[in-house]
Amino acid sequence: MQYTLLILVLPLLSFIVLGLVDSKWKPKVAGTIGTVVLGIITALSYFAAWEYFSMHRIAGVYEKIIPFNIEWLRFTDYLHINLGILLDPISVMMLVVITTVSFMVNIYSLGYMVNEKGFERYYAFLSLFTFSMLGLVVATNIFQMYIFWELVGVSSYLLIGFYYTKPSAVAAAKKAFIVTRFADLGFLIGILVLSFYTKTFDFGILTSGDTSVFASTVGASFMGISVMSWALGLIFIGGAGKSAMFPLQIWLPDAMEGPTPVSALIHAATMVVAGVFLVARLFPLYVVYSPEVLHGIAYVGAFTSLFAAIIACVQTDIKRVLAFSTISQIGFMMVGLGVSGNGGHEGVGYMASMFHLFTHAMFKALLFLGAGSVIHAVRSNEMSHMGGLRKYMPITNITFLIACLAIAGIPPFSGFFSKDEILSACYEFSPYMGATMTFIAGLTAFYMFRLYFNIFWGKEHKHQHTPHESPFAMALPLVFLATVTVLAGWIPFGHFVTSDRANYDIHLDFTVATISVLIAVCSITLAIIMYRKESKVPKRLATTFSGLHKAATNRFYIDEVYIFITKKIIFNNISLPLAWFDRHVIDATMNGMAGTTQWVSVKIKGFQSGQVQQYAYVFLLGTLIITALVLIF
Amino acid sequence: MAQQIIFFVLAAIIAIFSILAVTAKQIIRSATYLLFVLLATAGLYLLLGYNYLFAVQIAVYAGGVMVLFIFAILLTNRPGENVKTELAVRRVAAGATALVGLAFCGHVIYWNIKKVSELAVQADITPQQLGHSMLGTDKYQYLLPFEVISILLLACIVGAIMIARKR
Amino acid sequence: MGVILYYMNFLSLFVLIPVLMMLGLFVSNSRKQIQFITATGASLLLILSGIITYMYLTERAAGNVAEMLFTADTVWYAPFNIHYSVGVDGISVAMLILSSIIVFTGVFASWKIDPLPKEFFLWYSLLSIGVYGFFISTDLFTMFMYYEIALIPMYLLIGIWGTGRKEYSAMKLTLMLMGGSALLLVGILGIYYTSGATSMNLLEIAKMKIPLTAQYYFFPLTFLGFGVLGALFPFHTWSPDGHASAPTAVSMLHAGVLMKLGGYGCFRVAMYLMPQAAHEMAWFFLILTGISVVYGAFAAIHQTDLKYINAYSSVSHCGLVLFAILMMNETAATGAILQMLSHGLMTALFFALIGMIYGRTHTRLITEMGGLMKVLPFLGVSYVIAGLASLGLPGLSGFVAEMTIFFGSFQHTDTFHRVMTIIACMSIVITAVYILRVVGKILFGAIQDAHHEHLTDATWFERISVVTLIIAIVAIGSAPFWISGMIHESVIPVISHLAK
Amino acid sequence: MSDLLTNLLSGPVPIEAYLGVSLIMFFAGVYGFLSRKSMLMILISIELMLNAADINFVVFNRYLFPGHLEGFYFALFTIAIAACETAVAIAIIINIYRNLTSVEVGNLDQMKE
Amino acid sequence: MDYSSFLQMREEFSLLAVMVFLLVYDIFAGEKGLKYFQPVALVLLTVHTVLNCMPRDAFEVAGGMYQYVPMQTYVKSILNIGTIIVLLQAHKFLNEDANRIKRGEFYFLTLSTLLGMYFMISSGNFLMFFIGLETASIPMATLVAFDKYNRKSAEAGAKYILSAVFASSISVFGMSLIYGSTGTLYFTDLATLITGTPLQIMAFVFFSVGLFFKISLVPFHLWTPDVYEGSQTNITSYLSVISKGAAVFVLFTLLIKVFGNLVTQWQPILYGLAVVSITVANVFAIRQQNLKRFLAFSSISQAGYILLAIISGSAMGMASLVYYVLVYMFSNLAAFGVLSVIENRTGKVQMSDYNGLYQTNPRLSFVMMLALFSLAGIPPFAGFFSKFFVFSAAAAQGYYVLVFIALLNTILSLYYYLLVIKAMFLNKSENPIENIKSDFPVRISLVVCTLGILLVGLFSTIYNQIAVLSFGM
Repeated sequence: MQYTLLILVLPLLSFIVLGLVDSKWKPKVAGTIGTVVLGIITALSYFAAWEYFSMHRIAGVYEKIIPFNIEWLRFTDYLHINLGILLDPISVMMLVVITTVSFMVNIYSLGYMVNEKGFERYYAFLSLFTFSMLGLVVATNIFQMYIFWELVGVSSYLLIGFYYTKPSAVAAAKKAFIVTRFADLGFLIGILVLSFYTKTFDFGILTSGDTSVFASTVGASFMGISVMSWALGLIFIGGAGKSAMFPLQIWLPDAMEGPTPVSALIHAATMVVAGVFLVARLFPLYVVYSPEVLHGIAYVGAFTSLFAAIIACVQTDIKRVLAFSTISQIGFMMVGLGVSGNGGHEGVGYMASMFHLFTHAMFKALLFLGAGSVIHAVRSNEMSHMGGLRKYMPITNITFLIACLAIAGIPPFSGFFSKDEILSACYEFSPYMGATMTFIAGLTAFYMFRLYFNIFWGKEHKHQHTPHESPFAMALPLVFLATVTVLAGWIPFGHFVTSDRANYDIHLDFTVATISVLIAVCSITLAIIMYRKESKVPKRLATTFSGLHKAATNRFYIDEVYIFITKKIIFNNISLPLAWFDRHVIDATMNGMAGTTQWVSVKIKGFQSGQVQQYAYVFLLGTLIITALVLIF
Repeated sequence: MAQQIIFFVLAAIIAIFSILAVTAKQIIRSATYLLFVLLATAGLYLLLGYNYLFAVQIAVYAGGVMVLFIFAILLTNRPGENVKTELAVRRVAAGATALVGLAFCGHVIYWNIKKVSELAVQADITPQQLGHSMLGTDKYQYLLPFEVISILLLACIVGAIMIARKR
Repeated sequence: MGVILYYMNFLSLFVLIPVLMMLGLFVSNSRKQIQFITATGASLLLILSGIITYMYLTERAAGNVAEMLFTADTVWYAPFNIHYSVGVDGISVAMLILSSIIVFTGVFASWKIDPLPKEFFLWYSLLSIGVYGFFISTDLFTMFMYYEIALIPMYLLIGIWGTGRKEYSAMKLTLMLMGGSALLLVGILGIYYTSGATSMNLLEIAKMKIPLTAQYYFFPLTFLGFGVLGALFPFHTWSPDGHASAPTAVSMLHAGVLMKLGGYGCFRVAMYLMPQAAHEMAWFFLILTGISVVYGAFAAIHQTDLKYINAYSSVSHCGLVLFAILMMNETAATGAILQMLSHGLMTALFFALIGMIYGRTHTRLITEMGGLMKVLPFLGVSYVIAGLASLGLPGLSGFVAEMTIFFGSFQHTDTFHRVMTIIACMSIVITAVYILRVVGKILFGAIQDAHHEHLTDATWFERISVVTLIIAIVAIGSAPFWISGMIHESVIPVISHLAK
Repeated sequence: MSDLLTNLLSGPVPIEAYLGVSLIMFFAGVYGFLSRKSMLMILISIELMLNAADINFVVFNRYLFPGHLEGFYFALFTIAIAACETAVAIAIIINIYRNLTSVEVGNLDQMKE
Repeated sequence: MDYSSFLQMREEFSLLAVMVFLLVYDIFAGEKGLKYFQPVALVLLTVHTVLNCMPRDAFEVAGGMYQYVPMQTYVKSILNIGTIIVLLQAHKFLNEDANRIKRGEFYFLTLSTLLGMYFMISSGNFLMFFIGLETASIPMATLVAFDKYNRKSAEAGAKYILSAVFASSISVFGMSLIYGSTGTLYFTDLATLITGTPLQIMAFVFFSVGLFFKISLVPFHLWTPDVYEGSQTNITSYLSVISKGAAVFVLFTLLIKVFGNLVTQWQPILYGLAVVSITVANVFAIRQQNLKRFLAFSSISQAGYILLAIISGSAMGMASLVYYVLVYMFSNLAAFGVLSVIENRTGKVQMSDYNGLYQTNPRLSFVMMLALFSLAGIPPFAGFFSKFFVFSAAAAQGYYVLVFIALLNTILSLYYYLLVIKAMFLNKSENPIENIKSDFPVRISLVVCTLGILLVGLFSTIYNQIAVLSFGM
């Protein structure tokens, strides 16, 4: 399957070409190039997926294929970075997800971004992102993943900061990059530790189940915790950063400063699930060598999910609501992985998580693109500036509704199936976990419909321009993604992606399904009551629970904590004193030595008095003293 | 015995007038005391049997150097004016240093010198001998220094005249 | 008689070309001629470095396993066993490439230098003589000589053509580096005399065994001596002031190449010749370099002058070089050399860009700039690329170097070393902080000063300089294997010597 | 100590006595050099110091090494050199007097520090 | 008596011949002939230098009163070249109306001091040595006071003669004690007779301070800056280079040849003196505004560096020393040459007067810069090599700490040398010194010095030649 290399190379070429020509070409040309390239690789990915899933199954297990692998940099004889392509069920699935969403976003952007300055730059960055993201998922070794992980981060930085004259966008981009960079430090150290003990980066070796690789980790521990836990925990920190897990989630809401299609692509569908993908990729290690870390991941995921869902209920910026919703949903995926075991029925959480990743990518992209369509129409992100848009934007309305139903977990939309699998895995793990996650599912339904009704129903806001339906280029992706969202639930996902790459038949757990659907329906009803028409309920609730409401609106002050740490502690209490120390202690010491010499020089000038007799006196004393010293010693 | 007495007289003259020479208030007195010291030194040379040296000492110092001094003093001094000494502090410091130096050197010399008190018998140094060794080129003969010092004398004369003459 | 001219080895061309440049400059009298001479000379050097690299690689491919290639040796001062001996291995070749690139780009970056262009390029050529000579020498004496040759032109270059507190900075830089060389000279003499070698040739001395007690004295001296030039904490304070005041090309050459002399010397001389002491004393210097790495980065966060930021960043990055060297394993050492190369290129790029921006805005304070991306897109994009290289973006050279260092260092069996490595790793986050802060402040956002609306983007000669550097950075970053391989195999003899 | 005294008075004159005289002379000269203000006085002190050295040479020659006349000649040449020195010094002092109308050494302070 | 053996002293006789000829020429030549006085003198001196530049085999004259070893030829040649350079630089000064009348005296006195140094260098007996020393220093005093109506010059002369006489009387007292404890004044005999008794040690110290005075080591240096400042610049350069160069060489020879047995005593003494000299002189130098004073302190610290070579007491040290003197001569004379050109034209010697010199006099400032860099020991100039060799010689004997201290001091010295360079190149001035067109002889001298600075280091032949002979010492 050598042609898969093209999937990587084409977007890179597209980036280079678009980046170098810069503003020499007409914007349309650039957009077309980008989109066509994406179209080609999407087709290639689909073909690859078809070929892989239909032809490369041996004894019921999908094989791992490495069609391409070159040594890029050699550290030691055993540690070398290869760049290559690894095809296995999850990477192939990711190829499909990424190319699809990316393709849709490219098309959508032709309409959405057409009037922006720097259109070529935008497409160049999109190509760069696609390239990096694809490189990430097909990585054959953990270090390749890290490389592309960083590249993804920087493309995200560039795209968030696309409106670079807008200070908030610049700040958001910086924040996103630095927070994820900080998390990547964990990832890097994790890789350091892991590779130190296993002497390899290669996923093939690491996940082969060969225990000899891990021989040296046995009994090795640092500060009472086994080295594998350290390694895997640190690697998870990297994943947590990219996937906006608590407490590293702060960058994601701000990242909504970027263009909306970017949010759809990067901050909803693809990049933010890289953390999930990372854990999934190393899942065999987590399960075998450090189940406690895996459980930790589950708890972190659950907490983040709850936390984000609560915040999502009170946000008024529609993109932020979606951002928190994304965080919450990724939490679901993390929980799915965290509660999973390996293989067969044990591994249902893994499968469910991947499934949810897939469906979520589609419907969340849809939601974002829909939101983009709305924003395009009303030129604002604020809910209060919207309302009653269903009349003006029918397609957007319907597709958005479909997506909301999917995320709320209403059958037969795709979200129902994937979420249900996660919930049942949770219940198997522990009833409390199941209950929590079900509750969060309910919250999800509530805030999504709050969003939906606030946008499309409710009181109509006075618009300066009459809102209108989006152009074809924007509508097409909406329709396409809506279709996928409706149908994706019926994919027999267990046949394709499971933790042990063997076949697994999904069967719905009807108790769990019923409960979750009931709760979802209740939540939706509540949302209908509160937000379909203007009502006083939300306000009353807000005043009743003013503390909670205020805290949630302010995202529980996590940003403030960060600002405190960065501005007050690092900037003012470390960096500033260090800079001061450098100038006034170290440098001053050096200057002080010079100053002292000068001082001495001035002080002893009296010796050179100009008086011959004094000279002779010193002369004589010198003679006598030297004689005495030599004679005595 | 006579030798001893002469020696002590000379020694006393030297010691006393040396000190007087460097402490006298008037410079002309100082010069006179110096003359006494130089003459007494010449006496010591005679005592040791170096007649030639005695003659040179008297000729050069008393005849030459002292004349120079007197001229210089007369040229530069208004008569009767006292020569100032340095501040007391410096005098004390100089005196103390000189005394310390004296003690120190005296100590070292006294304990390390070969103690001889008998003069070896020595024949008189005849003018012939002197002439020989002054104009010889072997070891212990001094033609070369003699020639070189003539250059020095010439240079000094040239230099001194250059400095001292008008224009 | 006239050894240098007499026994020409083609490596000596690296020194001879700048000498000829100087002679040419002496007789030149118009700016055109000066530009022609320097551009020709610098291009020749660049081409020559390419040729050397090619020859080196073919020679190695042909199976020549000598430690140094293209060696030549002529007795110079027989009574002191001083030889004029040259030779290169992969490390020196890498450094020669670096020097050539930076000398070349520096010429274009100071194309319109004013006043006294002739004198400027005279000193500039002298500086490059020092740099090249240092890298081709294998004799301790000539090494030291070239090292000092490189120091002195700095004073005049900064003092005359600099900006700001140039006289103070120039004096400080010169004196502190001179202090370093004072330590170094004692070290070199000690090495030579205690080893009992019959020549000052490195390879020869390496075969001797220096008594351990002597090593205890001379290793720290030598290491610190070179370390001062490598901006080792706490002897780094010349660097911020010096770089801030220096004219563009000088900052480039100084931060880009001259600071590398420090690392190269530490590795080639201090550690190579005194392995036992290096082993026993490494911990102390590791702590110092660790401080350098983190401290430099933190101090950079708070600066407001672009050059200061970059200077502190250099402290941090060069600290990493010494840090890696002290790990004493092949990978880390390879990483150190790569880092020298990479830092040289990107810091030169930074200084070139800062110089160009300063030439337009007449300020280097980030608080007084903003939104420059809009008016200076070429410089802006280049600055971002430099920044990304500096914070270690994959595909650019910084990443390759830093990762090699971190992974190499972490292979050390001592927990202490590994913990130090992790501390050093922190710097990459802090680097991101200050780089993005600068980029955000000066390039993005709204234009601060109305005058900046009408700035013009880079001219052709500025573009040559910037593009050359970017190409080099990308080339190393995206295809590191050949240069890494070349360096790695040359590091092996030194490291295996250390391991004994 | 009493030995010394009896020796001094009764026996032949010991070498130490001569050396003592010359030392006193020498350090008297030193004292004069350091303490007097007139340059001529300083020159007088110098004469004392040189003379002391001459005595040493002569005494050593006569007492310890009578075989050759080395000390003798040295003293002889030193006398000549002392004369030279004095001549030049006096010329210079007179020159100073012409410039400053004073021969006080303390006035030589144009150049210092 | 056979005086033919005296003819072996070719250097001395040829110089004496030049002297006598010049004296006669000065006295008897008419107004017209005197025009050519300087060129004739310089040509004769050059001929003298060239004739006497080849070393011969060692020999003795006058029963060991005069001892020749081949190395002395080099030292004397260095002194010759230095003297010629100084005289070239003084050319303009001596052609001034006020000085023309004293021109013959100037030459005669200069050459007689040079002759004194010759004898001092070649002496084999303390008497010869003492006479040589005095011949080198008493006429020097008249030279210092040469500009006799200049108060500074007169003062300097007085200071010099008083200090010199004081030093020589202590020295001669020391010699008397040496004689008293050994019974001979011949160097060859002394070498074995000096055994290290306290008296001998004291005598040695008393004696050697006379030389320390000439070399101007701290604390025997206090006269130096005043005298250097006061005397005419060309004489200052003569004092600082020629007189000092001869003295260091003699010191080394004496220490080895005569006081070899006292090595354990003199090494620590020199150690301390080197440290103190270098440091104190440097600390004083950083504050100086008058460039002549400045160079005086610089020369004191240079003397300290030379001690490093002496301390080593090895053949290597000897070679380094001679080489150092050679390089120091070129560097210092170049610096003084520039100084004298500027002082003669404008009378300016303050550092602040040199502000912006490069703008108006690029060549002069360039030469000055080379000279200062060479003095500071910066490659590729000769000063670097000479310093390195001196340090190397000391390090070879294990004096690492001393080398280290000396090296730390090079930082300080670099600082003050850079101050001058800063003034010339960096500082701007309201009224810089106007463009000076120096006359031909000065230009020759500066070219010679510059070539010396540039080439003496890079071409190893010169050092190697010196080193070959140093083993004979």
